[in-house]
Amino acid sequence: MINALCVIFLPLLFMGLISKVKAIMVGRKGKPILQSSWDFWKLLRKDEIYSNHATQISRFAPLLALAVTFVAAMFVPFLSNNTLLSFRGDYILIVYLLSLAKGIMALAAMDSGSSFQGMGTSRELSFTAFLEPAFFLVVAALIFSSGAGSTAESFAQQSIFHSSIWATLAAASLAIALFIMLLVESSRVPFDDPATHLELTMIHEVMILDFSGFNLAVIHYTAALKMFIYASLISRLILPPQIAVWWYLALMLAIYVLVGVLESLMARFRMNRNLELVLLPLCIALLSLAMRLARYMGAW
Amino acid sequence: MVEILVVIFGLSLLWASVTNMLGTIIKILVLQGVILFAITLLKTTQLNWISFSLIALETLVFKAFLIPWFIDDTIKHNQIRREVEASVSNFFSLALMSLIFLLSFALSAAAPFWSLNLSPLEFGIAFATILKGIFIIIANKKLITHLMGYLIMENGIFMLSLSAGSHLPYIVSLGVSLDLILSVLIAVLFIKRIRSTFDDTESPQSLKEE
Amino acid sequence: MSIGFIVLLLAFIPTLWKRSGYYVILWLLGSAFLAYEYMEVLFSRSIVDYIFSMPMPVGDVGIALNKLSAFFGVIFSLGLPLGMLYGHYYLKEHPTPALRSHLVWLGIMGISMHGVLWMRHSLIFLMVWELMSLSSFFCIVFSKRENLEAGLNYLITMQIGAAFLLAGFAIAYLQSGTFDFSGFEQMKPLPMYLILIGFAFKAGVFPVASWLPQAHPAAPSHVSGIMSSMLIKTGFYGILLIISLNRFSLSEIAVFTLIFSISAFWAVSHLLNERNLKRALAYSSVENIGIAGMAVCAGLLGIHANLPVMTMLGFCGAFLHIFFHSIFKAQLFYTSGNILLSTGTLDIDEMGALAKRMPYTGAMTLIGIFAISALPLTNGFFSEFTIFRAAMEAMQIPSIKHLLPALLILVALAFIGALALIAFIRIYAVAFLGAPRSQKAENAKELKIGARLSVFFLSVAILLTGIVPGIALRFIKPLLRWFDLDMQIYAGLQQQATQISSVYLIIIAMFALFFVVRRLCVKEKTGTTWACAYPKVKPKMQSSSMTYIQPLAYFLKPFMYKTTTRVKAEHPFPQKIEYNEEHPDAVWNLVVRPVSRIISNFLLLFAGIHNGKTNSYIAWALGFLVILLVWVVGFR
Amino acid sequence: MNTIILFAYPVLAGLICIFISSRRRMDILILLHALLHTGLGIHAYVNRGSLSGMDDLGLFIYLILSVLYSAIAFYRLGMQDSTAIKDYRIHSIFLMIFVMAMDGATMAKDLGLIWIFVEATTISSAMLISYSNKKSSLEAAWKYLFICSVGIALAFAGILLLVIAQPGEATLLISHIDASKLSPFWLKISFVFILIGFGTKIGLAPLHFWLPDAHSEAPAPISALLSGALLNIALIPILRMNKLMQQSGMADLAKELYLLMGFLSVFIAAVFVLKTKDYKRLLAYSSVENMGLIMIAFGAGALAHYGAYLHILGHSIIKSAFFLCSGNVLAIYHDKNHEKISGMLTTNPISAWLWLLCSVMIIGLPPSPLFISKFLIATALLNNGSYLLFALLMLLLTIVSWGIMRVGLSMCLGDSERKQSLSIWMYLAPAGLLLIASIIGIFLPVLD
Repeated sequence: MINALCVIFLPLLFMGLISKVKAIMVGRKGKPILQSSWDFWKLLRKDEIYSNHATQISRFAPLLALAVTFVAAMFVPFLSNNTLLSFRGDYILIVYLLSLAKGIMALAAMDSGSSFQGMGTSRELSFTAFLEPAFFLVVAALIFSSGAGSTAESFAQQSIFHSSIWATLAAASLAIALFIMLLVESSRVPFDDPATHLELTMIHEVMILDFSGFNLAVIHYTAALKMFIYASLISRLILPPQIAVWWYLALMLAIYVLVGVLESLMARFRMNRNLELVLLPLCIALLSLAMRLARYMGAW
Repeated sequence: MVEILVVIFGLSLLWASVTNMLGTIIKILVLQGVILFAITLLKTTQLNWISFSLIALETLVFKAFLIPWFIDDTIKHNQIRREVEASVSNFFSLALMSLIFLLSFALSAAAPFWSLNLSPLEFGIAFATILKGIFIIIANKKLITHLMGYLIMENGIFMLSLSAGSHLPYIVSLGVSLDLILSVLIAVLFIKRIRSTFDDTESPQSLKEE
Repeated sequence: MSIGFIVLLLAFIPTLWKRSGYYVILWLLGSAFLAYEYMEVLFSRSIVDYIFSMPMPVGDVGIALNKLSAFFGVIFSLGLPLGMLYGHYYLKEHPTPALRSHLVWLGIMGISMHGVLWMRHSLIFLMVWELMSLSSFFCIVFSKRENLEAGLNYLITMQIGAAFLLAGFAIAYLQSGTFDFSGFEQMKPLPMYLILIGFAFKAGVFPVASWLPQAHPAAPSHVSGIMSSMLIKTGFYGILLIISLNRFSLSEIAVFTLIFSISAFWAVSHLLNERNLKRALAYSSVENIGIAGMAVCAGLLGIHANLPVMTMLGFCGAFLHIFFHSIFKAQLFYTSGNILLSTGTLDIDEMGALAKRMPYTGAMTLIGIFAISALPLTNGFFSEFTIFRAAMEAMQIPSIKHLLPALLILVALAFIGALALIAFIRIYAVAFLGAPRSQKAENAKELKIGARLSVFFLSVAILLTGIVPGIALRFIKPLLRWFDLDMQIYAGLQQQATQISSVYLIIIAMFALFFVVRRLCVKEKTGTTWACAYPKVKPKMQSSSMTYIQPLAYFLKPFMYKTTTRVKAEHPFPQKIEYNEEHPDAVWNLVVRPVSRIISNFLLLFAGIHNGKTNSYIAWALGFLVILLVWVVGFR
Repeated sequence: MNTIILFAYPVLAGLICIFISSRRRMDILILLHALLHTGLGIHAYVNRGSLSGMDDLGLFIYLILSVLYSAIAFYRLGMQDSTAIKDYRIHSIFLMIFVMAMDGATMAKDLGLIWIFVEATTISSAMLISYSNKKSSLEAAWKYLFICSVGIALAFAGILLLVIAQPGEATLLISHIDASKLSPFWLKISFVFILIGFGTKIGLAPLHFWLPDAHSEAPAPISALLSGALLNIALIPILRMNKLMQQSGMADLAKELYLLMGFLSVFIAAVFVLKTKDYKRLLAYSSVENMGLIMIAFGAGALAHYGAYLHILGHSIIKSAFFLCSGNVLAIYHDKNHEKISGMLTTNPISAWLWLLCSVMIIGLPPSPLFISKFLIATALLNNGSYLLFALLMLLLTIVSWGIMRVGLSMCLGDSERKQSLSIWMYLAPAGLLLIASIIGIFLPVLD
């Protein structure tokens, strides 16, 4: 229950946090943290305008995406480890629910027959091609010889605080992999720059060019939610199982701040090199799996 | 006596390979027919009139008279030029002929001979005749020469059959010679028709895979 | 059995008067009988087994069903009538002079497909098998000249496959002394591999799958639907048959895994930049067969590592995927047939905005697309879910030699799944959304209800088995018991299916809620496409099917074979600049074509011997005579 | 008694033919001959030996001949013929003589007699081939006559050598020859001669050159008879010699020779199936291929013997049906170049489908008996452990079937506007043959 509450309220808050951090980094005062939530409310009350090519898809796609992401969030441990839903192998469901959201949004983007969306969707989708295997490998590395079945178990039972340095390293590398995936998935610098003024260079933003009002709000919220899911997976991976809530909150805070800092320090990579970088988490996950395997075989 | 005849028969092959005239080959055919008749007579032990008439029919009538006459007639009536026009020179064919003799005698030397009425010499000559006949066919383009080659080959086979003559039932040998004469007749018929339709005495070669 | 087949034979009578309607009705009837028979075998203990005695070389011919063939039989007896039904309307919209013969061949094809399942005698099996290839060949050619090449290639490929089967069966017969399939238990490797290769030809596995992308676009849509969704399954049936009778070493399993994953990847890499709708579907059949094969490999791996859970999940995933694929692939082919009828083209770059012109077909295709790219809420997802779980189970065991194939399956499945998702999103987006890209698409119209009927049934089936996968699980339960797998695990999976469907219910409920809310508080307006306020957006500006995969193409270049023709601009005012890019089948263009050309050139070297010269002919005879004499006398 | 009838009828009929001058009547006479032929054959099958001492092999070939002959007799009823009545009369008479000669060959036990009859078939069929007085047919007939005569002469030399091979009192009745006493040397040589001699007549490579010419130039029924019956007739002496070789323990040598010639023939067929433009030549080459297959079957060993006989049966029936179809096509288009023909499915659908079915069955797809026989041959090859030969054979067969199917399809498919129908007999005869073939292919007969 508490999970559900925090799923509903926290994501937008943290998004606001990021922009705040960026503002501070460049020395501005910046808009208040709740700004993004207010934008959300404002958009909800606005009307929508659609291209006359648009079919029903772009009407209901964002809603479906939101619903799906929401349900995916129900499998993820947030504040508390016992999630609403959980069964053996539910991470597969999560991945596919997220890709369903992505797919339907891609269709919705192409719906308007504009000349820009094609680029955005194709880039976004080609990232998925490498992120899905990466995620599965991460999970594989997590549940390797640990009998864990569901997402909640496999992520919550882990922590990087191990006796042996190697085990810590393995877990930490997984966390890094997940963090890169977070950057990609929630279309952040260095993979995508939501704040640029040139649509040609954007990914997520250019996909939603032709959306407005209610649906735009829903889309923003979905994106925030997705990022939140990843962030909380990372923190659950890092933290040991039984630990007080504020540790979790602190870590989440840290992650978002880190994202903000990165955005203000780094520049965006070249578009066509991105894809190769997206391979990074896959490799890292493989490495860590190898480490665990070696360890199990008794390498040390 | 038989050996001498056989040798003459063999010499006739050499003659055939040096001649340039169709007429000569016809003469050779006649000669061979006569020789075969003589050999058969000499080889047959008990001579009754059936066997005599049969032998006479096979050799004298068919081989020595009828068929040569056909061919001569064909040559006359179809304006076939009288040269052989072989695609290989006389010297070469002579050399090849001797090679053929070599081969066949080698074979007959390698062979075990049980049946008394066949000597290595006869077998060698017969075999050489068969090969020579085929060689004439290969070396020439004229239909008429093909036919002659075929006939020389037949003579060789007949010579071979002399060895088994006593074993072959009359009906078989008669049928064989009937077939022979028929096929020659038809062949002559075809030569005439081809001459008239193609207006050419060489074997036609329009049917091929191009 | 007899009744069903008799009715199917009766179905030939209406063809004499070209009454395809009665034909279809009879097919429905006969298939109903057959379906009853198969169900009987599948769900009850009843065994069907006949023995016919044939003369000397053939011996006793066993005609029987087991659970496996019954399972495929149910698929056929449900799928074929639907295909025929669709074909009835398709042929109505798309008339042909040779309707009668086409119906006859179609019938023979269907009957022989059933027959393949019944035969237990390898020689007779091969006979029916060849009959099936032959009839499907005539169905593909469809008495159209432009299909000649494709059909011929199909027939010859099938001949080669049959040659492999023949060799395998013959050797098996020589070794076991019986033609009956019982002789296939614990075979020696050579015949087994030969037979597996032979079946692979039909099933469409990588090196020998090149006939699919040629045959399927050529064939009329109902035929390509039937072939791709059912006929190639006979090949997979054969593979499963052999697998069920033999045990495999780990290295063999690893090799199979590699082959199947390469096959799937090859297919998907061609699928990604295919513009022809039906050819794309053909590639995706290869991909799906590869996935099912990987699932089987997971099952074998489980046996070898004695992980009953993995075994169970692997085989279960394989059967489910076969079953589901036969549903959604048929659906997609029939919809593509409808698109062909209404637009007259299969090139997706000439379509666009079809979802507005043909809303019904648009919606149905969306369902099909989701199913084929294994998205939740459709049936494709559950099978892949099972396979993923099977691969994940391998993580429980520490032995690296089992772990590596499982990892291969895992990664390949995820990667290929994602690529397939991209490919099909691309196809749908380009063909159905945006602005119409050509005049053909401009005046496309929705078809009459008849042509949409079987598509509708299949879509319902997709959603039903997608949202309530338990149904499908219950359907394959006896099969799993026949493979004697652990039934507790099955129960667990069953329970998981219910959990998943409850999750789906939550999603649907939530979606409905959002939808209502939006309805209440939103007013819509429509205007021109904004596109960053660019004044005149033209259809040409939309991203075409080629630009769509550009980022991926940049990355997957080594795996994407293409032939380009271009006219460069040489002088300052170029008259014309042209760049044309094609993505043909790599195996066909780089291997099959050159090899066959080499062979034919070699043979034609000998064509000269037939020069009409009599004396040269005689010379051949003489030469041969002399050679034989020398050989016989001298060397023997 | 029956034998006398069998041989007397053609003579009488021939005499009658000389005096009547109506095509239809001659056709009727020939039809009666065919029916009589078949009837006697069935009678002989029911109670053995009613035809003078015909053994199983002879009866087998004889029955095939009867079936083909009756089919052809019916087919001739439908044929449109424009040649002079004189030629037609000669044609009819020689047709009956031809069949008579073949009957003789099936009955004869004595190799010499067989030789005589085979030579007789050569002479009579040469007349039949040159029936239409076209240049090409004349040339074909000449080549056929000449090459076959030379070959047959060699065969006779072989027979004489067989006589020489026997010490003491010699005979040519295979059943009477005492294999143990034979001199292996002479036997080998005579076998080579006989194989090459009659092999020329069978049309085995590299002695096959007359075959495509003759088959393509003869009128359709004659080609059917040549390819379906005559080749089998020429097989008889070789099969009889084969027994002798086995008895005298030289079966292996024989098998090697069979395999050699068989593979050469299939190879040549593969080459020219790709090359040729004339669809009747195509069929001829496929005959070469099938004869080669039969040789391979005899060379492959005991496992394939049933297959070999089945193949003889199936090939004869299907191939003659095929040649009759080619007669239909020729009657429609008056052109033998298959590249000039297309759209037969619209021009004359029945012939087109017959053609397609024939091609399908000749390449050995079910329900053709050739399917089973090919399977058995392959099994025998594999049983000998000669996997490479098997692979080679499969490759060549695939090429041949590709060629045949490609030609068939390119002739049948395509669009054309003209329609043309033929007499019902020209459909019934090949269709009936195909029906018989498929029945044989499904309910395999018990042979020998």
